[in-house]
Amino acid sequence: MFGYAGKILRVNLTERKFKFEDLNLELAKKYIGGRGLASKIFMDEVDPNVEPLSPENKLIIATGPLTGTPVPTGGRYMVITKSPLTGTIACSNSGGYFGAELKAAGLDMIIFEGKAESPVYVAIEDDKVEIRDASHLWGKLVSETTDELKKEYGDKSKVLCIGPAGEKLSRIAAVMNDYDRAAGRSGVGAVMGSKNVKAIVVKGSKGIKLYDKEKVREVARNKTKMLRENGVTGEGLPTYGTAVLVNIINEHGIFPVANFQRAYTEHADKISGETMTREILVRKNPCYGCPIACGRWIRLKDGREVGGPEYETLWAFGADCEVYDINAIAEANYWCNEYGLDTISTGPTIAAAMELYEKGYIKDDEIEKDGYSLKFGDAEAVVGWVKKIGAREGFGDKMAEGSYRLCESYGVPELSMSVKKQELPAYDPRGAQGHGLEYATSNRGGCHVRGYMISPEILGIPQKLDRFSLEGKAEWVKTFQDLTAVIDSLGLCLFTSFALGAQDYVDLVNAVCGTDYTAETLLEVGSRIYTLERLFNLKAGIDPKEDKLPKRLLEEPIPEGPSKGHVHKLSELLPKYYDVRGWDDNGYPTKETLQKLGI
Amino acid sequence: MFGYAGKILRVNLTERKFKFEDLNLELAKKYIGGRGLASKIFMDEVDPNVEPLSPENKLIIATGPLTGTPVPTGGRYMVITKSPLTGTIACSNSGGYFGAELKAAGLDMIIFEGKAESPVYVAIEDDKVEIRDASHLWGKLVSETTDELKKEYGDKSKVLCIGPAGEKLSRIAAVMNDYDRAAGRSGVGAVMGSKNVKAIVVKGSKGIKLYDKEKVREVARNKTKMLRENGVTGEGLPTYGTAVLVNIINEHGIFPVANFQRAYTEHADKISGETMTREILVRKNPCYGCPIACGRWIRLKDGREVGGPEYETLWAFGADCEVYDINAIAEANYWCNEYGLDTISTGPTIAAAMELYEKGYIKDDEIEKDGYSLKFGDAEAVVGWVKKIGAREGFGDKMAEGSYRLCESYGVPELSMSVKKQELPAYDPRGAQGHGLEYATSNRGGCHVRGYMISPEILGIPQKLDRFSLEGKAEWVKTFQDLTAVIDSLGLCLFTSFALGAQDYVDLVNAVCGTDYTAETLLEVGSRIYTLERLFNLKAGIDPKEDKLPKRLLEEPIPEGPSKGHVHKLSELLPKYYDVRGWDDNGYPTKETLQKLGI
Amino acid sequence: MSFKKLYIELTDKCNLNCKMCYRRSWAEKPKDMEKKVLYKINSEVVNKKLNEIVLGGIGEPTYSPLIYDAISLFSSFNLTITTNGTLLDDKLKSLIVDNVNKIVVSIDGLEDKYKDIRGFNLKEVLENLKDIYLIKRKNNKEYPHVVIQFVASKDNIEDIFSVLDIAETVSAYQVIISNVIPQTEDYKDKILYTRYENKFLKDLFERLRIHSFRKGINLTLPNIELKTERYCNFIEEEAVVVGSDGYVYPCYRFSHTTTEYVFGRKKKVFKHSFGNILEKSLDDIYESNEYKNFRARVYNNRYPSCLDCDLVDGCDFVRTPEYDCYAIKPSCADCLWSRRFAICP
Amino acid sequence: MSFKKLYIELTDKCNLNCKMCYRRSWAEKPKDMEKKVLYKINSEVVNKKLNEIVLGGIGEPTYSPLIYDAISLFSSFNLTITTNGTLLDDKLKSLIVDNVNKIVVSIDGLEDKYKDIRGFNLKEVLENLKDIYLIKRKNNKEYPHVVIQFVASKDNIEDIFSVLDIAETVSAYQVIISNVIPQTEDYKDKILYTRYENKFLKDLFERLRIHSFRKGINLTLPNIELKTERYCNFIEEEAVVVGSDGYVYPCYRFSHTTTEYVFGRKKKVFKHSFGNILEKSLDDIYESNEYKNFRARVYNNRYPSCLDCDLVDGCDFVRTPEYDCYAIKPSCADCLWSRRFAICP
Repeated sequence: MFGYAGKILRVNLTERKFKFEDLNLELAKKYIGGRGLASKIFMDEVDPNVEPLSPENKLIIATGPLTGTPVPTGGRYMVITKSPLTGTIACSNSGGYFGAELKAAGLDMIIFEGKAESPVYVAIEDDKVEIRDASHLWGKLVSETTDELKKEYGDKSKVLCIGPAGEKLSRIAAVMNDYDRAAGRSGVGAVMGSKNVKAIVVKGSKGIKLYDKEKVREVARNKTKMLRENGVTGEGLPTYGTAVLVNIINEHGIFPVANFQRAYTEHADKISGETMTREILVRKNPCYGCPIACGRWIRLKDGREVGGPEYETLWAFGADCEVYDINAIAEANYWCNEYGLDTISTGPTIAAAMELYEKGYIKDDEIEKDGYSLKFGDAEAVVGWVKKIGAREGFGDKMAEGSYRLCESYGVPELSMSVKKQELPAYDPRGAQGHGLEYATSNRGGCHVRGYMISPEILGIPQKLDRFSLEGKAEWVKTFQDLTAVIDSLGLCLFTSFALGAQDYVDLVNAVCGTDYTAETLLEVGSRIYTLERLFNLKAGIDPKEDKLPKRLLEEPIPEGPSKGHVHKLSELLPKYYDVRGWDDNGYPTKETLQKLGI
Repeated sequence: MFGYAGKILRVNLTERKFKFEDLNLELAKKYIGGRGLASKIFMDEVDPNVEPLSPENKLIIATGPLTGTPVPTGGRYMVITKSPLTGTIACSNSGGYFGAELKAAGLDMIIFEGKAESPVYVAIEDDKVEIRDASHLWGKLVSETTDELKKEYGDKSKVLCIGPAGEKLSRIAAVMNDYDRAAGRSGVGAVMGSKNVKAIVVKGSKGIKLYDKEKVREVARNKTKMLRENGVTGEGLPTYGTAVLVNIINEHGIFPVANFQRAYTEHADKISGETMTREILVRKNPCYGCPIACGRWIRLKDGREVGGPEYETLWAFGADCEVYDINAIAEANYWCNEYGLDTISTGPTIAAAMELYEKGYIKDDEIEKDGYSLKFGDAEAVVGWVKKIGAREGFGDKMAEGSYRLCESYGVPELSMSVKKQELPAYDPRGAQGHGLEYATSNRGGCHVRGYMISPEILGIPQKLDRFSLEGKAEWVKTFQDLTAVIDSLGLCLFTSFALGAQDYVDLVNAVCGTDYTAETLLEVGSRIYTLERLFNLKAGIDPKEDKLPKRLLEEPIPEGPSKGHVHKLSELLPKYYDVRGWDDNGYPTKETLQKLGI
Repeated sequence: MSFKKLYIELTDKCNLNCKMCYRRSWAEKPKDMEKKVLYKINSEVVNKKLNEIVLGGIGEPTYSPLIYDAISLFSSFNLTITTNGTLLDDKLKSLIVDNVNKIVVSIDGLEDKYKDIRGFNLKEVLENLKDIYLIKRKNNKEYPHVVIQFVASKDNIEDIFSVLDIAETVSAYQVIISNVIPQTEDYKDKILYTRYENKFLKDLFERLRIHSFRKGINLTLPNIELKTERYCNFIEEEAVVVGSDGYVYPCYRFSHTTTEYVFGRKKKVFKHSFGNILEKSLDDIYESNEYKNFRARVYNNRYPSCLDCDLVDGCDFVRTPEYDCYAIKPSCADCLWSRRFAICP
Repeated sequence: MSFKKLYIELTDKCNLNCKMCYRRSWAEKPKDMEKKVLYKINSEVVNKKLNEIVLGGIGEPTYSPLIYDAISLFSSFNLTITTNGTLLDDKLKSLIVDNVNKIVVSIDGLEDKYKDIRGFNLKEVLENLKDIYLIKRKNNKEYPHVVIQFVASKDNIEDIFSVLDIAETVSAYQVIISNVIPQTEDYKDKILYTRYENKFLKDLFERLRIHSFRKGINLTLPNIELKTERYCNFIEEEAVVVGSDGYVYPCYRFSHTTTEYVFGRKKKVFKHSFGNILEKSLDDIYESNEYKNFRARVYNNRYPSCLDCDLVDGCDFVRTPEYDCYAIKPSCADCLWSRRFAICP
C-alpha cells in the first residue's frame, strides 16, 4: 500500500459510532482517490435524490494518494456530498495542513453518515478516534473553534470545522480548515452543519510509504524545477498570489463589474495583487508541501494579521460590488473565513442584491433595520452584510440562501449570475468562450476550477488560444475538466497544472504509488470521474438544460472595454462538447461511453 | 607507466646528437623523479670533482611524476647540475608552464652532455627533436628570445632559455622559462651557457596517464579544498603574493637591512605586498595548474606590464640595499629576468658591494666609469648595477661572480652574507634558529627553500615553535628538508606544504602513479635524496666545516628591533642535526645510515 | 538506457554574422555535415523512441544543403529546428509545417537593433513566420509551434518588451529570453546577469513577466544572479550533440573551440568529443565509460564552482576547461548554461 | 568501509547557559549518556582504526560523570575534547595531557563579553589552559594541542583580534572562527555572514588574517558569503555522532530538535537518527541503506538549495528539514554548516 493510507473511517453520527474499513485498492486504481474515489463511493451509497440537508445525505472528507506525501503541493483534501446549493454532487477542495495530517493519521477518508443528536466534534489521533460533545464550540467563529481545539490537542493538531454559517445551514457555507483555508463552494459547510458536526481535529504520526523513494526524489526534483521555472507558479503566484490576475483579467475586459453588468473597470489596480503586496501583505502563507505559496497573510486595518483574499474574493467583494477598497475586501474576506462562508458565492450574492436594489426589487424598508445600504460601491455595507449573512441576521438571512434563491424570491432569477444556482466566479465568459462552456458544463454548477480555460485563453498556458474563437474549445474544455478531475483526485493543487502536464502527474503518481498509469489511462480516469459525476446529477434530476449561462451573458453584449460587443455563444459550443464527451445530443452519456469508461 | 612519461632525452651537444632512453621505473620509485631521480642519475654519471663550467659537467632538466598532471601546482621542473657558484650539487626549481609542456611532449627529463661548438637551441615537438643553430638568439634578452621562438613554434610552445648573464657565465645566472619564471639559484644558467645552449622550446600533445582517474579527482578535490581553506595558500599568497611576508618578517625583526647589518626597518611597508597590490599590481600570474597564483603581474613606471617581484626580491633590492622604492625594485627584478639573473644572489651581491664601499674597500675610482654609486639607498644605482651585472660590464663583471668572490677579492669574504658561497635569502637567522640551521646545512648552500623553517617559527605552520629556542629544531629541520626533497621531486610547488602534510602527498602520488608509498616511506625517500646530495657534496670536496653561517650572524647580536640581542647558535644545533640525520660527528653519513637508506 | 534527445548540427556555417555569435571566436573553418554522417545518424535512431530531435547547433541548419533530407528523414520524430528564420523559402516553409513540431527563431530586437546585431531585416523574418502561421491555418495544423528566442545584453535590453509584442503578432507559442555569453572582447561587459544581487533585472523581469501574462505569452526567463543549484539541461534531458564534423559532443558548449568571457574573464574553451559517429555507434559512444562518468559527475554536481571561487582571479585552472581543480576534464565548473544564465532551446 | 571519525556526546547537559547556545532552543530534557552506551561504543570501536574520536556534542563533556571513563577508554585513539574549559580540575587536566590530542575550547570574547555571553569568568578558563601548557612542558609533551573556537556574531565581533592575542598567551595551536547559527529570536539578526557580497567581513578577515600571520597563529576562518560549493564535513570525514541518548546521528545539526534562524527565517529542526546503538551495531547502522543513501545524496550534492531559492520566503518545505522539494528527508538544503558559515571542530 503506497501513497494511500489504506483505511477509511466511517462515522455513524446518529449512533455515535465509528468503524475502520479497508480501502478498496482496485476501486482506487479506477478512481484514483479523493474526488474520484469519494464520488464513486458516494454514488454507490447515497440516493441521488436525497435531500442534501437531511441525515440521509452523507459527507465525505477525502484525501488523494499524493496527499501528505512530499510531492510538491500534496496537501489537499476534498469534501464530497450532495450540495444544498445546487442539488448536484459537490466536491469542494482545500489546502492548508489538515489533509496531510489526516493522511498522517492513517486515513484516506472519513465518511459521515446520519446526524448527531447534538453538536459533536471528532478527534483523531492516529488510531484513536473519539466523537465528542461540541456544545461548547457551537456558535463559535472558526478561529475561536480552532484555537480551542488546538489548545486541547496541541499545536501540532490540525482543525477542520464549520463556522456559524454552516451551523445555520447557509447554502453558501464552507468547510474551513487551518483557520483560513476553505473547501468553499456548493454549501458543503451546511451539510456538515446539518449533521451537527462542528469540527474534526486530527493529529497523525504515521508515515506514508512511498513505492520508490529514489524515484520520488528524482521526480519531485524534476517537477519542482518545472514549477520554479514556470512564469505563473514560479513567479506570478509567489509574488502576488492569485491576485496577480486582477489587472490582467480586467485588461482583457472580462472582469465582471456590478453583477456582470459591465466587464471592465478603471479602478482595478486599487484592488490588485500589486496593491495588496504593497499595502497590506505581511508574508506569504503556504499550504503543506508547497513551494509556490500563493496564499497571503495580510494586515487588517485594525492591525490584526489574518489570511488574505484570493483573486476571486478581491473580485467578489470588489468589482462585482463596485467596492475598490482593499482594506474593506480584506475584512469581508476575514469575516467569511470566521463565519465559514464561501467568498465566491457571498460577494456575488451581495452584488445580486445590489442590482435587485438598484432595479427596485428590494426596497429600502427591507434592509432598513440592518443598517447597511445595498448600493454598489458601499464598502462598509459589504463588510456588514457578510457578518449578517454569516449570522443569518435580518436581510442576511435571505442572502444566506445564495443569489439564485434571492433573485428567484423577487421573481427575477435571471439576475443571479449563476449556473445551476451556484454563483459564477470572476471571469466574464463573454470574452472567454471556452471558459464559458466550462461554466455551463461544470458538474458542481458555476465554477472556474473544474477546467480553468482562462489558462489557455488568457494566460497562453499551455498555449495561447483565441479567446473569442469557438474552434477546438469543446475538446480543450473536456481535456481540462478531465485533467482537473485527476489532479483533484490525486490530492494535488490545481495550480501545478500551469507548469505540469498529464505525463508529469503520471510520473508522480507512479513513483509514489507504484501504479502503471500512462498519460492516456490517467486522463481516462479523469473522464470516468467526470462522467460519473454527470450521471449522479442526471439521476438527481438536474436536467441537461441546466447546462446554461445566465441570459445576460448570452444576450447582452459586453457594453465597454476590451471585450466590448461580445456575447457567449454557448449554443454553438454545447453540441460539440456533448459529442466530444461521448454524450448524446441531449447531454446524456451514451451506453458505449459508459461501457468504454467502465462505469 | 602512470604519472611519468617514461622517457628521457639525452642530448650530446658536442656531437650534436640525441637519443631517447627509457625511464628506470625502479630507480624512479626509489628517488621519485625530478630533483631526487635527476640527482641520482647525475651522481651516477658525473664525477663530483668536475669543473662546473666544463663540458664534462652535465645539466639535467627534470620533471616529477606529478608535473603536468591535473594535480594542483603540478607545473614544476628542476635543473640539476654541479653549481659554478657553490661547487655543490645544484637543484634549481621553477614553475610556469615549461615543465608541464615538457611532460606533455612525453619527456620526464632532458640530460645535456658536452658542449655545443656554437650556440644552439633544442626544439621538441612530441617525438620530434631538433638541435638547431641559435646564433641569431645569442646575446638576446630572455623576452626577445622567447618571443622569437614562440613566433616560430606558435603560441602554445613554451620556452626555457638563458639570458646574457648565462651566456657570459655569470655564477649567479639563472635558467629562465615562460619569460619571468626562474630556476634561479646556484648559477645553473651559467652551466647552460657554458654548453652553448641558449634555449629549449617545447610543444607537447601527449596526455599523461593517471593510475586511478576517479581517485585522482577525489584527491585533487580534497587537497584543493585544503589549499583554499588554508590561510597562507588560500588567502595570504593569493592576495599579496609572497610579498605578504615583507611586513610580517620585518615586524619580527629578522628582515635583513644593509647586508644584514640590521634586521628591522621602519620603511618596510613601502615595499610590502600591501603596497605592491595597491600601487603596481595589474593581475595575478599563476603557474600551470595552480589555484593559488602567488605570481604577480605588475606595471613598471614606464607602463610596461611584466612579471612582478617576489618577497625575496623585494628584500634583496629593497631592505638589503636600503632601497624603499617599489618601482625601482620592480625594475631591478625585471632586468634580472631579462638578463637571466638570480635576484636572491644579485641583490645581496650589490648589498655586499655597498658595504664594501661603505667600509672603504671599494674605492670610487673602481666604479666611476660605470656611472652608478654604491651607496646604500641609491635606487637608481641598484637598477643600473643589475644591467651591468647582467651584461658583465665594468664593475658589474666582478659582481657577476657573486658576493663571496667579490668580498674575497677584497680580502673580506666574511662580508659576503652567504653559505657555501651562495647568498642568504631574506630572513635573518639570528631571530629564527631553526631557519639558520637550515641555511647552514642546505645542500646547495645558503637557501631558504630546502626546509622552510620560517613556516613553524614565524607563521605557526603546522604549529608555532619558539623561534629563539633550540629545542627540537634539528628534528624539525630534518623533517622539513626531507619533505621538501619529496615535494620538489614530485614536481609540486613547495607552497602546497603550508596546507598539506606528508600523507597528502602520499595520497596524490599514489592516486596518480599507482605507487604504494606511505607517509613513512615517502619521507624516507626524502631522506635518501637529501643524503645523496650530501654525499655528492662531500665527494666534491665540500668540507662539512662549510656547514656554517657568516660570522656576523654568529657573533654580532641583532642591534635593534624585535629580535634585538640575538645571535645564531649554530654550534649548539649542528651536532644534534648530524645525529638526527644519522651522520657522524663530523657530518659524514654513517655506513648504517647509507645502508638503511639504500644508497 | 540510451539518449533521449538528439541535436544535429547540419552545418556550422551561417548566412549571417551576428554580433554576439559564438561563431565569432572560432579558429576552425566552418563545415557542412557530410551526407553519410546524416544517414548514419538516421540509421541509428530510426528505430529509437526519442523525445526530441533538434536540427540546430551553432550554424544555421537551413543554410545546409541537407536540410530537406534531414526534415524528411526525421519527420516521424518530435522535430525542432532552431533557425535565424531568414532563409525560409516557400518549399521549406511547407515542409516545415508538414513535418516540424517546433521552430525556434532568434529575434534580438526591433528593426534597428535587429539589423544592427544580425545585419538583416527583421521584417523579412516576421513575414516568414506569418507565412508559416497562414499555412498552419490553411492546413488546420497545430504545429509547428513558433518559439522566439531573445538573447539579452546591454545592447538590446531596451527592446525586450517589444519583442513580446512581436511574438504576439506572429502567434508565437513561447518566448525564451536567454543571456548573452560574450565571445568577443567588445561584448564582454555587455552581460546583464550578476554574481550578486541584481535589482535591475529583477525589477525588469518582474514587469516583463506581468507583461507576458497580459499578452498571454508563455515566457521563459533565465537566471539573473548566481545560484547554488546547477543543472545541465543536456545531461538532464539525456541529450547528445552530433556536430557537423560527425563528432559526438555532450553539449553545445563543448562542440566547438571558442573563446568565452565569463564575467569578463577570458576563457578558451576547447571542444570535447566522446567519439565520431562514423567510427562508433551513437549508443556505444553514449554508453562509453568516459562519457558516462562525465554525465554522472555533472549530474551529481561533483565539480567545482569557479564563478564564486575566491581564487578565480588568479587560478590557472580556469583559463580553459581542460582540467579544473578537481582534476576533471572537460570541466563544467565555469559553465554559464548550468547556472541557467543562458538557455538552449 | 566503515566510519572514520566518531563524535560521542557524553551528556547534553551543560554547567553554563551561553547566550547563543544551541541548547537554548531545545524542547527536550537534557540527559547524561548511560554507562552501558559508552561501553557498547567502546566494544565496537576498540579494534577499529579511526582517524579521530571527539568527546563533544552539544553538551559539556567534562560535566558528565563518564568523562574519566571516556578519556581512559579512548586514550589509544586520536582523541579530541570540545569543552568550555570551565570544569578542568587538576585530576582532569593531568588526564587530558596524558591521553588527549586536542582540546577545543570556546572563547567568544574578552573578559566582559565572555562573561556576558557565557556567565563565567574568562580568567579561570585561561588559567586552566595555562596549567595545561605547564603540565605539557613539564612532561615534555607536544599534546594536547589547544584550539580556541570563537563563534562570531554582531555581539562579539569587536573582540576578534584580541582573541588571537589570548590564543597566543595560552600557546594555542589553532584558532577557529565560526559563525553563529542563531537559535533564539534575539540572536536572529546578529549574524555577520551574508547571502550577497560581504565587504565588512571580507575586509575584517583580511586584516585578521594578516594579524594571524604576524602572531604565527594558525587561523581557520569561515565562509562569509553564500557560495555554490557545499561540503558536509561530517560526511566527508566519514563521521558519525552518538548522542547522549544512545542514538546515532549523521551530524550535530540533526542530533537534537532545535530551532534555527536561517538568515532570520525561523526553522524547526527535528533530530534525525539512523538507529540506536543499544539495538544495532554502529557498523550496521552506518551501513544501513537509509544512512548510506543519505550520505550519498549529500556527498553528491543532490539536494536543493533553500538559501538562495527565489521561493524561500513562502515555501512550506523550508519550515523544517522533514522534507524538501526534492522529497528528501532529512533535508540539508538549508544547512549553514555545509556552506561553511559554521565550522564544527
